[in-house]
Amino acid sequence: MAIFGLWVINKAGGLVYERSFGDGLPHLTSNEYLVLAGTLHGIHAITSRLSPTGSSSGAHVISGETFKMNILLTATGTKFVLLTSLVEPTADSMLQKVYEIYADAVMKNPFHTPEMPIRSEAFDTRITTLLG
Amino acid sequence: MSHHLFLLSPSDTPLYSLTHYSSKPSQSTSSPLASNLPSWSTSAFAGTLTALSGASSASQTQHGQGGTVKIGGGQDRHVIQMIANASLDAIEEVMRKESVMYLKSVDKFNEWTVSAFVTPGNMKFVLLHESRNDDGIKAFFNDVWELYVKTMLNPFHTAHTPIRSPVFDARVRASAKKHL
Amino acid sequence: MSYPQPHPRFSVLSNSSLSSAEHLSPASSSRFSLPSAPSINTATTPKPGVRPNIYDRPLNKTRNAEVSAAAFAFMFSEIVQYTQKRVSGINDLERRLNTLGYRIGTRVLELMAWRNESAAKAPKRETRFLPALMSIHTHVWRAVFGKPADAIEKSVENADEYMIIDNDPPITRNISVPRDMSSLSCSSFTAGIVEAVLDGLGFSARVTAHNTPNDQYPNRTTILIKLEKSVLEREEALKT
Amino acid sequence: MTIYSLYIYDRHCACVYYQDWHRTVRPKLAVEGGLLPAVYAPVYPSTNPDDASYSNRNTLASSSGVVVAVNEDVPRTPLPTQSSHSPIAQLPPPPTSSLSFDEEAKLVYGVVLSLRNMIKKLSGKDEQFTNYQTSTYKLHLYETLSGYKFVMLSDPNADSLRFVLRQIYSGPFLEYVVRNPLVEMDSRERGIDNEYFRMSTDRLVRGLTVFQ
Repeated sequence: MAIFGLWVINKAGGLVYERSFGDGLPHLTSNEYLVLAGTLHGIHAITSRLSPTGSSSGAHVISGETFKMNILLTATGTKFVLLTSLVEPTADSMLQKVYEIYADAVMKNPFHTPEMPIRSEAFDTRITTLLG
Repeated sequence: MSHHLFLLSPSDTPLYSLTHYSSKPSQSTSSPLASNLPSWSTSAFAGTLTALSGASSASQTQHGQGGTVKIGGGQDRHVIQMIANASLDAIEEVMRKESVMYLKSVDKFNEWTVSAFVTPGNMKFVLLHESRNDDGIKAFFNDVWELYVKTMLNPFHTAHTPIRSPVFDARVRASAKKHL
Repeated sequence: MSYPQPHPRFSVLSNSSLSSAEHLSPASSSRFSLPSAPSINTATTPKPGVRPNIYDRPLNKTRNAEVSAAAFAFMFSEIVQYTQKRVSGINDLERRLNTLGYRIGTRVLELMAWRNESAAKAPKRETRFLPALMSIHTHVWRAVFGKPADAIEKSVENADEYMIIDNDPPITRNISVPRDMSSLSCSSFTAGIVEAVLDGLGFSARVTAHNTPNDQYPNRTTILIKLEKSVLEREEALKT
Repeated sequence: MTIYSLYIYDRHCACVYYQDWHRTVRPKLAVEGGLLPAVYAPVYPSTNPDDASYSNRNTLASSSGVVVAVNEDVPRTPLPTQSSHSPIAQLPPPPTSSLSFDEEAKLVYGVVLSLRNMIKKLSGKDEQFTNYQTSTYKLHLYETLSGYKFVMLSDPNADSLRFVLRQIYSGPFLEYVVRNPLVEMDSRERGIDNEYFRMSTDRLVRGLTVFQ
C-alpha cells in the first residue's frame, strides 16, 4: 500500500514533472526518466491499436510483479503516471486529485508555459501534501 | 417651468446636460429676483442684476402660458451654465460635511434653486429648478443614479467620456417627464 | 487540502458578463425583478430582435450572473501573461496591474454603493477616512472576493500609512511567482481596486501591494495605503 | 470474461504461433514474406491456392499419427480462403483489422519487449512484466527460460492469466511441439503450428472458467 512516484508527460511525450516518494523503487537519473517517459508515450499509443475488438484507449494499468503504473490520459493529451504498489486501491482517485491540483496550480499559473517543465513550487507543496 | 440637469464627472467636466420643460403646474411661483432685493440697494445694482438674469423677466411671462415652449430670448444658455458651475463650490463645501448623497436645494440664484446628488464615486448630478418638488426630484435623481451606474458598467466608458447613448437620453427624459 | 466552498464564485465582478440565458432570449430579459428601485424602463419593453443593451440588465446580484472562480483564475492568469509581455520590469508590471485594478475599482465602488444604498430612504456616503477604510475592509472585499479582509493596521512610524492584510487572497491563490521575480505581487491588481475606491470617496492615496508571507499563510499579502498630505490635513480640520 | 487470442514468439523475435477465439476484428492477410509459414493458416499469404506447400504437410501429419480426435468439419483440402472452422462465417464479413497480421504481431512483440525492459529498469532488480490493461483488452505475458514468450489477450477485467499460459507451455506446448520431431523448433523459417497442438490448446482454453 504505497505510492512510489509520479510522472507528468506532456502531449508530445516529454517528461515535464517527476517526483519519487520513499524508496520503494530505486531513484534513477532524470535523463533515464526522460527516456522511460518517451518509451511509455510510444507504447501507450501502440497499445490502443492492438485491440482485438475495435477501437480502445491506451494502456490504463501496466503491472510488473511488485509494482504497477497507473496511467491517466487527459483530453488534452497530458498523461499522469502514478507508480504504486500492486494492491493500491486508491490509485485512480489519487490520479484525479493530481489532475485537479495540476489544473489549479499549474495551468492557472501565469508564469507557466504549457508543455514546458513545471517549476511552480505551489504544485510541489500540494503534491507533497497529497502523496508525500 | 423648466429644469436643467447637468452630469459632471469627478473632475467637473460636464458629461451630459438636459433641459426639460415640465408640463406640471408649478406649485409656488418663486418671486422674481428684483423683488427680494433689500430695499436699501441702489437702483444701479438692480439694473445690472436684471441684465444679468434676463431669465427672471422672461420667466414671468412664461408662467402664464404653462407648458408652451418659449424659444428665443428666454433663459440664456450661458447664464444657466454659469449658475450650475457657481453652485459647484456650494456643493463641494456641503459635500464634505454631510454624508448624505441627495443635497436638497444647495444653492439659490435668482429664481433658480439648485439641488444636487453626489454619488460615492464623486460624480455630481446638478439640477436647476424653480419650483419646490422635493420627492419628485429625489426619485428623479434615484433613476438617474441607476442609469449612471449602468452606464459605468460599460467597459468602454471611463469617468470622463461624455455620455452620448440615445437610450440613456431617452430613459432620462422619460424619468424627467414622470417625476418632474 | 480541499477548497472552502466546492464552487467559489466572485459575484460582483461578473455583473457585466451577461449570462447567455438572458442574452439569447430577449423576452426573459424584459422580466425585471428589481425589488428596490422600480426600474423606469418597464415602459419601453424591448421589441423582440432588438439587441438587449446595458440598460435592460438588472443591477442586483442575480444567481446566474455569477462566474466560476476557475474561469476568473484563467482570465486573470491570461491578463498577467498579456501584461508581462509588454512590460520591461516588475515595477512596470505592477503599475499596469494597478491601472487595470483601478478601472475595476471605480465600478465596484458605484455598484456596491448602489446595491447597498439604493433602497435606503436617504442614501449615505462615507465622508471620513476611517469609516471609509472600514467599509473597504468589509464591504468592498466581500463584494469582490466574497470574504472580508483579515486585518487593518495603522503603521506606527508614519501617520499617513495604513495597511489592509489579506491572509489568502483568492486571485493569487493559483499564482506561484518564480524565484527570480520574487518581489512581484500580483495583488497590485487589488491595490488598484482599493486606490480607485479611495479616490472615488475623495481620499486620494498611493496604494501598493507587498508579499508578507508567514509560516501559516504563504500567500499573505499586505495592501499598503499611503495617503496624500492634503487628505491628512483635511481629516485634521474636520476632526475639530 | 473471454479470451481473444494467443501469440507465441521464439527467442529470435519471430511470431511462431497464433490462435484466436472471440476476436471480432478478424486479422488481415499478412504481407508476402512478413510471416513464417506454419504460424496461422488463414493469414498466411499463399501465391496460388493449389500449390499450397503448407497443405501437404498437414495431410502427412494426420495420416501417420495416432488419430486422437476426429474433427468432422476439418476440411481435407485446407484452402486458406475457406475459414470454415471459424464459428461466425455465416455472418456478414466481419471487420478486418487495419493492421496486417505480421505488422500486428511485430507491434505486440515490440510492446511486450519494451515494457519488459522498462519494468526491469524501473524496479532495478530482475522483475518480470506480467500484464497491462486498456479499456477493451488485457495483455498477459509469460516468458519461459528458453526465451519463448507466450502472449495472451483477454477482456479487461480478467485477473492474471500467467498460470494459464504456464499450463499451455507445460501441457500442449511440451507435448506437441517440443516432443514432436516433425516440428523444427528453432528453425527461423517455420512456425510451430500443427494439428494436435492447435486442438489441445483450443480444448484447454475452452475448458477455462475464464473462457465463455
